[in-house]
Amino acid sequence: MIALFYIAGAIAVIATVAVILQTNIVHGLLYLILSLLAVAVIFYVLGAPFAAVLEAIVYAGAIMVLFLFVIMMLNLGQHTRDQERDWLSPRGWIAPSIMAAILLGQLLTVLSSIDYDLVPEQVGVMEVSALLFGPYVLAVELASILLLAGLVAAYHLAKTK
Amino acid sequence: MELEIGSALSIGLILGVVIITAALLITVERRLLGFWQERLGPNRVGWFGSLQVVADMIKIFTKEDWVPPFADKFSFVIAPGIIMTVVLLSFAVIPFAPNIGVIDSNIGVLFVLAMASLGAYSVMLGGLSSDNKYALLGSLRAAAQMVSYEVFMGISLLGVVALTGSFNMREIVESQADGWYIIPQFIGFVIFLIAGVAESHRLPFDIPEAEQEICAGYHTEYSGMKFGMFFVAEYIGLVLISSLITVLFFGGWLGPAFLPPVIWFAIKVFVFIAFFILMRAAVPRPRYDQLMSYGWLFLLPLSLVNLLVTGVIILSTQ
Amino acid sequence: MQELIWLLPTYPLLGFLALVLTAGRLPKNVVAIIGAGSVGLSFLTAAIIAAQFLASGEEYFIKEVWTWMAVGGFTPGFNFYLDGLSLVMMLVITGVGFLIHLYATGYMADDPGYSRFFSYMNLFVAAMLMLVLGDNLVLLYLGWEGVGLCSYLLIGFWYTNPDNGYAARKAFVVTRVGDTAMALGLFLLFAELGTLNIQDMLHAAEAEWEIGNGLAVAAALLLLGGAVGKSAQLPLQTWLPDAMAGPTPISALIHAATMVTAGVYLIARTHILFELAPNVQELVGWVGLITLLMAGFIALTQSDIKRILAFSTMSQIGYMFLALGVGAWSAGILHLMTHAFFKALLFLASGTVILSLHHEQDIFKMGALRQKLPVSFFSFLLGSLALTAFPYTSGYFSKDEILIAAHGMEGPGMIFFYGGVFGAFLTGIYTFRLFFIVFFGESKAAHPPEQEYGGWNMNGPLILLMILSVVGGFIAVPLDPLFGDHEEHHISGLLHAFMIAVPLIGIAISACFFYFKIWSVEKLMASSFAQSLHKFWNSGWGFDWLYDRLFVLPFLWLARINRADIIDSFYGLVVEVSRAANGMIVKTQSGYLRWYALSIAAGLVVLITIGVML
Amino acid sequence: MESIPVEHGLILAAILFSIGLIGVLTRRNIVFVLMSLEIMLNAGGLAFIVGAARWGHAEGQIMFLMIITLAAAEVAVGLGLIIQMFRRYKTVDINVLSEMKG
Repeated sequence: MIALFYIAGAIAVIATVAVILQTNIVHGLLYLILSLLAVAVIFYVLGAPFAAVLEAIVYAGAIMVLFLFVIMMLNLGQHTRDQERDWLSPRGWIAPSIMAAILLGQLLTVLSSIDYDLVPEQVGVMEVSALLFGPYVLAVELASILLLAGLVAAYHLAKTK
Repeated sequence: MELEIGSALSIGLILGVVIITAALLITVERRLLGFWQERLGPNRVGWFGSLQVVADMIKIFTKEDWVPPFADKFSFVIAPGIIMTVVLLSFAVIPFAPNIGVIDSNIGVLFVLAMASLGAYSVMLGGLSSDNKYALLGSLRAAAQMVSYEVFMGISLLGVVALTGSFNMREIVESQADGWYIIPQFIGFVIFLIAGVAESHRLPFDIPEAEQEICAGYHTEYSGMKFGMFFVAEYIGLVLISSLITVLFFGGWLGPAFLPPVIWFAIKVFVFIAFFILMRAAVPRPRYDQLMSYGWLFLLPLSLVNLLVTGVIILSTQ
Repeated sequence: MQELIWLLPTYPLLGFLALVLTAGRLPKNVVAIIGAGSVGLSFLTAAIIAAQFLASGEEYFIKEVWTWMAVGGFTPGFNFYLDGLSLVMMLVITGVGFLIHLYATGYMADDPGYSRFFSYMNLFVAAMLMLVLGDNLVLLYLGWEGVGLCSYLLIGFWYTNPDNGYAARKAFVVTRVGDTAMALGLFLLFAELGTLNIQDMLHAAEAEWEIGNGLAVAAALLLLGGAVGKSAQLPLQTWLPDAMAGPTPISALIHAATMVTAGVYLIARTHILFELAPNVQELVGWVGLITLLMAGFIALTQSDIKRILAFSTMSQIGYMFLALGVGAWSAGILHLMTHAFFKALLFLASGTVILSLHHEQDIFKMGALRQKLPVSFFSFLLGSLALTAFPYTSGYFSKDEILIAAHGMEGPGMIFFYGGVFGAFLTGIYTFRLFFIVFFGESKAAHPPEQEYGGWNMNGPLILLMILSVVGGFIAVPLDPLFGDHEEHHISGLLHAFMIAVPLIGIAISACFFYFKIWSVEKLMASSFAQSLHKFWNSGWGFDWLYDRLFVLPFLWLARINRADIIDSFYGLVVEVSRAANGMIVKTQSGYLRWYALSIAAGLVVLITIGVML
Repeated sequence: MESIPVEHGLILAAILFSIGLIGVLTRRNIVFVLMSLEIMLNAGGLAFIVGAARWGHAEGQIMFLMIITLAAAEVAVGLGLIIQMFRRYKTVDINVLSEMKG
């Protein structure tokens, strides 16, 4: 299992890097899905099967489909590859990379001070649901309001006049 | 973590049986269609056309595996692979018999749903990468259809999950020893049936590939073995949906003891396969917007009400 | 009935509102009825109230109407205070005011701004009544500024001529100097005594301050500043002659009978404060004396009929100040009242003369009007006699009392006395110079009058005022309980005879010059010294020139060198700094989402750095 | 069962987050920007799951559910905006949306 964790982690990192380096938006999206699935595997390894499946169903299966749907509607894709290449000037990478590197360095510094080995144990759907509809029922309500707002906003924004 | 990984042998065996069944379905479907439509169907190759599938496979394997020059090669190539992978992966959690099955997972039902949702990519990528307007239209339709019906499919089987108290397919089957869920969850069953057909975009819901409207839809540009993968995957999906219905609503392998459990399972699955083929022969294709509004305006409320009533009954009988 | 004292200012105020809100759309006779009628109603009410008040024998009466505002312990109210002093003022304002309103209905008959004129007049009467009836200094100040506003509006009544606007501004600005001092005085009084209610304040001052206390001196000086501004006394006298730019009834009402005496009223009202500061009170006397002499000399040289009367007014208010300065409060107020009668009479009569001569104001272009304008002639005759304190006319009694009181005063009393007597001498000369030149001799008018201008509504007030000018001195002013200064002064009979004779000598000299023509002005003016003296006096002792050099030109110079606004440049610097900073910061608002995201990330990095460091 | 050092999970989350940050800062295509945002959100979710695993609780998963809900709503609105933007400007270049400059 521990090997699975590192393999999935490596796949996630590589795929994610590939996402931001891609010039073809569809390929980028595929890499992102791969990354999400790898993260789902990590969730599973860490003892959160419910989260893992949700990652696959909602994130990879629904949200990314929305992306793809929009890409199809706007007919982006390979035609925009040259344009994409123009937009990705090498100089544009410098400042963000430095910034991200500093941030990452800081995070690593902070995180490396933690020293705890966790033994993953399954926390199944039942436990999560019991909490979700017990103490955190308010969070569920908030989430549903948020989704409703998102629904209304998306409907309104994407509507053709 | 109850993860029973079966031996490589049993995995191979199950995969082989599934694929061969799917392949055989090509012939079976044509024969059955012919039977229902009062015509002969393929009857030349082999005994009553039983070797027709071999002939088809030889044809598909030997065709030129051609990628259109205007297509996005990467997406074009992996698209059929995705659908094959996800439908075959779904079988990993199906319990065929008390001791036959790949994984006995606590999240079996969710896993199937996850795979089904990933299956949408195959259709969408296939259409998008083909760079063809019919393909694009087909994949747009497929995307909307599959994402929509995934929702009702998930909600419709939550009634079963609630009655069992588990996402584990094996437990679901075992809890049907006293009675199949088709009785208490009839509405759920109907919705699941419809959503399942839509998910596998079989007729009458084959709108993404409606020949009369948009050529062959998302796989217009596909040929050779890539087309074969789409083609076979559709039949595997048919088997999958039939298996799921069997497991969730018809007691899986459960049956009178005069036959082994796996045979009971196979019989039930075949009945549903036949039913789907009969639907193909009998029901006309709805319009795309009808499909969508039917789903969102009728099936969604109905499935929610079903879930609600189920919950109320469970709580009141506790 | 005394309860209805609040009606006094209300009637004119309602009249004002009615006239202002109809904006000149009413027919003239309605305007006249509203304008003059409201003041007439006020006068009737005032008369009844006065009769009841005098009959009741009370010392004072307070009517609380409502609380104006309540800020902490400071609660000035619309409260009316009636005692002998305000009674006299009230009657003078409403009575003389009514007569002048009545006169004005005829005088202004051809003016397009008829309604506007009466609305201003009514507002003036309302404000003036507020001034004299208010029981606290805030209300008094409200009225004080209200009459200032009306004065400004009415001086500039014929606003199409820029000169009139200039004169109005001059009056406003000059009196503002005094008003500022007065406001400071009010602040000082409130800060020190904690109240602005006049009676409470005076009692508190009496209790807390001993005579000569520095604060009392300061407060009295500041109030005196306000008084000299309003009453056109030295050194703020320069606005009054120019104020004659307004219509003649205005000059009669505001710049002779009522508003300019507000300063006298103020000092008399707060006399306890001045008694606590004897030096300031003496200063009041000096101011009055110098002003009355100076104005007398100026009046000798003027040729404009209204300006002569204006300087005469200045001079007579000087007498009132002199009376206040020597502590003859009652005499001062009596002179205020009699002066209101005869000066209003003179101004109104001059108005008739001016209108009859088609707006001619230069006395050297008049002459021989005795037969043509009989009412004016008699008005001028009686008014002039009263003005020069001819025995047993009204002015005689009041001036007599003032001079006798001055004579009885310690210290500079003798100077005040002889100065006052000399002023009376000058008064005799300039008054009858005007009288003889206008009504005798040959006619030099460009347009000789066919007949006297005006009907009953103009002649009636003149006749009434004539009577009042003659017999006004016999009116017993009920001021003794208020001031308690009825200290009998006596002077020797010879001195008294001299005092009475001096104005008569002035009249005689004037007659020799202008009636009998025994002496000639031309001969007197032959020497260059006399000419320059004439010029000097004619220019009002050069005060306008002096103030021009002292204040106006330096101010203009400052304004010129400060055209770039030196003080504002500091604030401009603030603006510039903000703008520069904005220019720097605005670059951060590039509108590019990525830039903002980068900023957020940078901020996160900084925060984490801080967190790690700590 | 073997154990996983908890910091490794968090470091993975940090790495993914940084990569997403680079993506947000670098890309001009607004779809890519939105995708990079998803990466960052997902990294946050990963950190929560690691936390949940650390304490053996379900709360971390609930937070992940919240994040996923947020992501869904955000993407719905964001994609709606992208469609609107594409209609109006005929481009997905995020730099054209710089009219709000100071």
